[in-house]
Amino acid sequence: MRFISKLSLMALMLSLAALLALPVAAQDDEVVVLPGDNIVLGFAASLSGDTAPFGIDIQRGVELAQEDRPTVTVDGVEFTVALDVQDSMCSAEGGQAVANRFASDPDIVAVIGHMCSSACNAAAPIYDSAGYSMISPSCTAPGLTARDYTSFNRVVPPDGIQGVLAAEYIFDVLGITRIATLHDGSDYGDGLVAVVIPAFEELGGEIVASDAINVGDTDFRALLESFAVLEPEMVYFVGFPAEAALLIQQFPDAGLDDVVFMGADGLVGTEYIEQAGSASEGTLGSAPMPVESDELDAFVERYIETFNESPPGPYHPNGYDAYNLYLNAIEAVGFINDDGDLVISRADLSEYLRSFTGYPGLTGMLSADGTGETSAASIGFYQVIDGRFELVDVLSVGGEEEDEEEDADDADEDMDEEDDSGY
Amino acid sequence: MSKGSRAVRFRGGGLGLFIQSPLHIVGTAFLLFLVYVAVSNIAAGDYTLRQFLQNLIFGLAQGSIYSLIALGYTLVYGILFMINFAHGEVFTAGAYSGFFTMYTFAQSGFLQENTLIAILLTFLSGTIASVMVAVALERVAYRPLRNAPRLVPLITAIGASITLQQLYLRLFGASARRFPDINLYILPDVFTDLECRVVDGVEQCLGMDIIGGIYPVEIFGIALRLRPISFIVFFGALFIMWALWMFIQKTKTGRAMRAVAEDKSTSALMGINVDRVIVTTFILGGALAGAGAVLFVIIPGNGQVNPLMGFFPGIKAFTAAVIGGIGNVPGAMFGGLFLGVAESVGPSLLGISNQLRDVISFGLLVLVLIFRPTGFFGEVLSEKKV
Amino acid sequence: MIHRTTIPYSLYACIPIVILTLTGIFATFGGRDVIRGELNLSTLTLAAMVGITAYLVGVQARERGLALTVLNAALSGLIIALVLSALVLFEAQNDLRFVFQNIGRSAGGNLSGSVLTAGRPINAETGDYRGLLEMAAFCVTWAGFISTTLFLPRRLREVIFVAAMLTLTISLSQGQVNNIITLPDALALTLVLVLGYVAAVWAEANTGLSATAKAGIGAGLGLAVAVGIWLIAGAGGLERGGVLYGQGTQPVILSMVEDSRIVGFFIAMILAGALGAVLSRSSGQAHDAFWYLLAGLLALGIINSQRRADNVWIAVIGVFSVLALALYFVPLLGKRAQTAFERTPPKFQRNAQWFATGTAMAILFLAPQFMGLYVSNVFNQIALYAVMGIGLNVMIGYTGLLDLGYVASFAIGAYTLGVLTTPSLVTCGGSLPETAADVATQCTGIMTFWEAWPICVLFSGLTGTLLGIPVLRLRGDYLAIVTLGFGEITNRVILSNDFRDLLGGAQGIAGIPSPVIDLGMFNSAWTTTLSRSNDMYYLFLFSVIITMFVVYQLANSRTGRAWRAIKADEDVAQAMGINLMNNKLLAFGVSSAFAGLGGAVFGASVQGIFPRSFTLLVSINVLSLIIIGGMGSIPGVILGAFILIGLPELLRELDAYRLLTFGALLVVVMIVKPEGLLPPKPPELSEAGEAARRSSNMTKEAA
Amino acid sequence: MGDVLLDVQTIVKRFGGLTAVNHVDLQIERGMIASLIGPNGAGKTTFFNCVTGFYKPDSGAILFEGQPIHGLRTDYILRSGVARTYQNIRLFADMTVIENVLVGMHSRLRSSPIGAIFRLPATRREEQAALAKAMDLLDFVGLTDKGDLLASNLAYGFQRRLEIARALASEPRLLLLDEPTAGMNPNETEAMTTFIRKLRDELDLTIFLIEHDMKLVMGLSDQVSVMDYGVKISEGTPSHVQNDPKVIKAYLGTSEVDEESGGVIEDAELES
Repeated sequence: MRFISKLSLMALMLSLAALLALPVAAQDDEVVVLPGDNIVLGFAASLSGDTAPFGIDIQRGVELAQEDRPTVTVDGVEFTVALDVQDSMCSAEGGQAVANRFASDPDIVAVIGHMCSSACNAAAPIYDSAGYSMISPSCTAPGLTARDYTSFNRVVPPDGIQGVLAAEYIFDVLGITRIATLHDGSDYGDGLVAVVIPAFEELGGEIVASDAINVGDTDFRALLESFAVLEPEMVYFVGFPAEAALLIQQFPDAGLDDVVFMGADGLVGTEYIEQAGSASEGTLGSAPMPVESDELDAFVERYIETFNESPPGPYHPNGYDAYNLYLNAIEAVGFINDDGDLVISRADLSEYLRSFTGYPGLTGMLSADGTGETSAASIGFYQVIDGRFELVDVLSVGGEEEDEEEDADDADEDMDEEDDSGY
Repeated sequence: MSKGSRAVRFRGGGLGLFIQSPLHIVGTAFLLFLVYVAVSNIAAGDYTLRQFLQNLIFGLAQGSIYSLIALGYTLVYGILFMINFAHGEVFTAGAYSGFFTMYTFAQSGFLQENTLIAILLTFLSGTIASVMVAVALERVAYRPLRNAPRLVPLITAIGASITLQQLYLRLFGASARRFPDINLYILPDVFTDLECRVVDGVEQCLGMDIIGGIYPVEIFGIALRLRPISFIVFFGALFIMWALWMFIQKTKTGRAMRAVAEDKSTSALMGINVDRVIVTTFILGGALAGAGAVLFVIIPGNGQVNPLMGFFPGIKAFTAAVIGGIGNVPGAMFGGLFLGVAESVGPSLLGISNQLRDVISFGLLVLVLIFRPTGFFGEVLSEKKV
Repeated sequence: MIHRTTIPYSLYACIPIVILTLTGIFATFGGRDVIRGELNLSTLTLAAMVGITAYLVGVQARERGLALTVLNAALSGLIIALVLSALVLFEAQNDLRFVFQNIGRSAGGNLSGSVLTAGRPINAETGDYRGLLEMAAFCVTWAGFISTTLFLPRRLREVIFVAAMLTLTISLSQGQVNNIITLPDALALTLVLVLGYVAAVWAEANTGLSATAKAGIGAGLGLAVAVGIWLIAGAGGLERGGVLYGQGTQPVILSMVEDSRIVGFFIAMILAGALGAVLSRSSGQAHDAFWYLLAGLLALGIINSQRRADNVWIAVIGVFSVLALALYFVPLLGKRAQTAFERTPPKFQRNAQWFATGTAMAILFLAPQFMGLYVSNVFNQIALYAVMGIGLNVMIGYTGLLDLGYVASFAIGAYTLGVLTTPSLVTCGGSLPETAADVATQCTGIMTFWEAWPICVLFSGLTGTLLGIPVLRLRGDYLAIVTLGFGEITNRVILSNDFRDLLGGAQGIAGIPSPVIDLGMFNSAWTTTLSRSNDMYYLFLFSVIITMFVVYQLANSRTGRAWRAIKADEDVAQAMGINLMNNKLLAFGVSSAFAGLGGAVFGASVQGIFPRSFTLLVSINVLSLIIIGGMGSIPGVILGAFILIGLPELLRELDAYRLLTFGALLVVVMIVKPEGLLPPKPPELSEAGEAARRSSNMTKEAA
Repeated sequence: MGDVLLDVQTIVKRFGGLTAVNHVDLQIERGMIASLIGPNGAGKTTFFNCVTGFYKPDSGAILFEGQPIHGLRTDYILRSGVARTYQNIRLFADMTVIENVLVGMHSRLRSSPIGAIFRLPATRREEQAALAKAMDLLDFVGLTDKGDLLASNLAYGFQRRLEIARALASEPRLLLLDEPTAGMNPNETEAMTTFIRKLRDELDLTIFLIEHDMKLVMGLSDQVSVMDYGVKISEGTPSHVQNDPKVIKAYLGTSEVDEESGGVIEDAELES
């Protein structure tokens, strides 16, 4: 009997709790910035652990952008932009933690990041339900824009375009028919190679071997040796400079001296050349256009001057672009209300990011396509000549009909398929 | 009595060693399966002797580095019975110090003029840095816990490992640094067909480049590509290990170390300064790791120094030490070489992807421990400690 | 004059200080405000370094009196200042940035311009070194000042120190905590509770009222306050700028008077008043916990109210005062309440305990509504690690089997969930749906979360047991390295291309559906998708409770005794009739099953499973939290989870130095408390045994 | 009497080149107090270890109640009714006194983990009964109020008693005591002697003990066996053994020296 009365007491407490727990007031869908306060942008990337170099690299890109453009002026009132920098690591749980953090802070206008596709994957639904926007400088997994997130945008091309054009370039332009593919076990590397392999086979090429390494490995000689037996004409590697540099330097050990080495956008940059030294001569790479421009050169120069090292990762210009894109968006959609406060509607901001056109960023001419993709569709191909990457060719989607009729048709078909599955 | 009663040991050899329990039968079956896969791979012609020899040489060079690191683990374990999880970071310290030294030499031109001296000085600086970190570790993180429960120093070691990694990251930057290329030519009179160039109309031969060079060699009709440095690293490591062995066996300090490993309190009663012996152990372990680090980055194609470079080799080396029988010096040497070769030869021999390379290392570890629960050479110590 | 330890201690202290300076800590922290516009993290760091040194030096010299202590401490500050000045000057002449990349960047030496030169760049040409002098002056005064605190009474010193630390922590993590509660909410709660408490104490002293009547007085006061608030709210007090609005965001609790939840509000206030009365006579722990909780909420409220105000010092002093008062008085009050409690009749004691349990459960249940997404998420993480920690404790804490590859079971649980609940190439017959919309129409996962969850648990447990078989005979560190190997093998397998079709390879498994609580059969509105972290909270809470329950029951049973006997002495345990294999495998299995349980909830909460989540670091974290909390103790593990998982989140404000601080703290905590913070208490069975014996004797006699 | 409980038939145990137990035969009848004596290093403890399953004898047979138990694992041997104590006390130090006794009861309890999780009625009853019995045992050995102390916090003499209580908890029919009075003063030894006799008389046990204290052995034992260098050199009633010239020689010939270094020899021998 007494037990039952105790239970009913606890039930009373709990039902009271339930009563109090009825949905609390809905999320703010507007950011109000009082005069003199900062506009706060969230920044999320991996700043610790083994992926920290890439995160730090992006952060520096954003910081330089902030140096260039520290304020936003709306209706004649100037507001300073501040960054809330958070380490979301390169993991889903890190992405989740930081996304929840930003999404529960009404002062955060929008988010630059996250860095890795796993973090983006985890973060996007959270921003979605909170009405926030994110611009990722480096999440390239094709699936991200296929999941109908309203929050997710990126200023980096998805793997689909680059992979198909790279296959085309290798087969049609270079005339290479036997390649070995290799990636670094990251979602980026794996995703891009997964696009290249079918595209290359479709063109009639042969994938003689396909394997992967683990980030942090340093001895690839046995792997290269097993490639050498199969006599590929090219080793196509998707990964980052540290591993790529070790790979190319270990080519002679396996007798692969005459085999072409090709990488993707993760590779194209001074970091790789610096790491690999003279061994990097002749290495090919692909990257979204225009990677080499005067602005970019100046930017990288300033970067090195400021931070006293060459960029440890490839995505600093993407970070720069993401920052500027937000500032443009805020200038476009923000307004000053009667109290003199700056009001930014999250929905308008999101709308803007899905519809803007013709923004000349460091990574190229950016335009939104309505799904969250913004980046330029041309891919440049580069080769290391005399210690720097020189542009040797440019391919773009559907831009080849005139040159090679037959192949182009094939390629077009590929592209259509890819369009469906990719993004 | 308590000690003796624990002994569960293998007697005899041959098949008796294998067929002891159902587990051994499973292990044996798995081993046979591996052999079958390897043999069928070879029979199918997917695998050539040339590949094997080439990988063997890669593996020995890599393995000798593992051995050097593993010795550090084994020495510390032998005396303190703790896993010095931060040993990988001691290795990193050596690599950074070596890098800065060598980089300075390369910039100033000293490297090009006095290559050998530059290399020796690099070794010295790498070793000193590693020793300093190792000794600091002992002093700060381990000594206060001499009498704590066994798992506690393991946690401080993990903490120290994280701290050091992050410290390197903040001090030296996140990106990898490239170790300068080194060329050291020897015997221009002998190797007149190698590395010759015409200067002012006169042909000058530099001889064999024993550090940066790679040369095709034909042995018994098998064309191999060999780097002299691989052999230098291998024999250099062997020499260092031999020196360590002699140190432990022959010197007074070495005897004190063995005594402390046997029984700390008795040794203290016998007038041995236990703290000093433990510090000596850390010094030795650090020196080996430092030397290993410089040997490692000096190999062309390995020359990358980054803040996290020590962690995984550290784990591998620890695995190697266990395979060999932790606490046992020859065991660590053997385990390192064994692991290096297995990693290098394994994937292509078994026809599995390179990504699963670490599965081979750890799978081997399990197999070895199924048959020999205290590692290959681990009998004597295991009975006492475990 | 100068104590012999002063100079060596100061020089030792310079080593870490110089190293940290070289990492650029002062440049990085210079931009981070602790107290907006007044105090940045950089200054605080320098102050902490100097302060700790001065304190240590002061302790040594303490017996020689105040003046000499201050002198010695000031000397230590001077030494540090001199070393740092030398470093700054040296750096100004020689650019060290090739080696020390993060050292800083500013004109006239990369270290100059930071707190080391008092924010005033030095200028060698004009001979302007005033910055260095200011820094030195600061170090010396601060060091001297710190050493004077040594002469305060011990308890006062502790209270001041802890309150200051808490204030700084709260100020530092303002961004994370300022949405938890508003000042008016906190004030209202405090007011009601204090009124109830004081009234009950007064009644105790002056009247002969029964405990129930006292609770009634408290309830009445609660009602009165509620009515007052209701009136003020009606008069526009909740409008922006109104009395109850404050300067932060709109209050949550108070605003309930304006909508349909007004009844809930009144009941809550009445209960709070009654609670205050009950607390005046309650067992010490419940009493203290409540008041600390309240003080914390009040502090958060104050900080929150000052977000946009000009004078932040008011907030800081307010927070400090609230915390210091709580730290000083609550223990005293707690002792008083405890004695009062012990005098009450047992019936009241039992009732009070049930009331406290009910309130605590209500708070746990309500918490995510106030904590918001981020704090809920932190709690979820803590809960996840608590589940895994309690699970792993079965192996390490009870059975003494050192497992460094716990992540394997975690991954197996998560991936089982992924495979079962999402479409994969294997389960969808070779083709995947391409967009989110297609998933519903073409191919869904095999089962829902609720169906898959038990399977994940069982499967993890089973594989854990199987993995245990080959390593049963291994002892100690051999077992550690083999299990570490298992963890790495699992990591490589889930990452590898060879199993891509099923496990997604490097891409992982995205789009894991959130658990749906479908009570549609009762009421069509009762269907909730647990997608946001403050909804998932309940699932995590449930997991923790289940885990605690099962492990607690097992640990205090025949099986648990067998485990602990195995840990103490394997051979004797076996000789006492314990089947080592069965019991060890059971430990492996139970332990892995809970990792699986955690893995599945983790997968569902992240809505995706990616190989990078399953690294050695997970195993290390779980192991560390067990050791820090205290091996073999469930409360210890939970505390460990709070420290190890919660602390890094709090340390987020330290930015790039987060992990560094974490690692260093790990070392320090272990050196200070090697047995863990909450070591297990042995169960007290004698009384139960006596009772059992009496009853069995009675039955014997009766028979 | 006349009912042979333990029948050891010519067992041999070798460690490397050293034969620690060399073709030893030994019979113990039900209800006896039997002792095994011999100089340090004679192989007594090794013999015990063979009987209780810590070592597997290299040859020979051990029958307990007619069933062979040699080569079985220690837990099976305990279940069949042979319990022991240790020369250097081996308690579960971090567990309480009563828990130590409950662990001793492990093999006599049936409750499963499932039962433990849900506290099924059967499990609860069994736990209650076990606790009650444990308290009785503690009373019996004189540890009445010490149930909740940690075993490691007990005084030395109490630890010995607890070890015996733990062994008794397994309801043995044969109890092997390895030097139960080692390290005790004469008073304590006297008490222990009485206690051992009480064990036999009240609990209907057969007791087999190793002991150095001749007074105790001779006063207590029904049968005394003497080992030296791994060989049984004599056996019989105390008076018979006391007068056996081989025994006298073994003790006098080696005693003084070996008392000093004996322990070391024995350890070394076992480890080698």
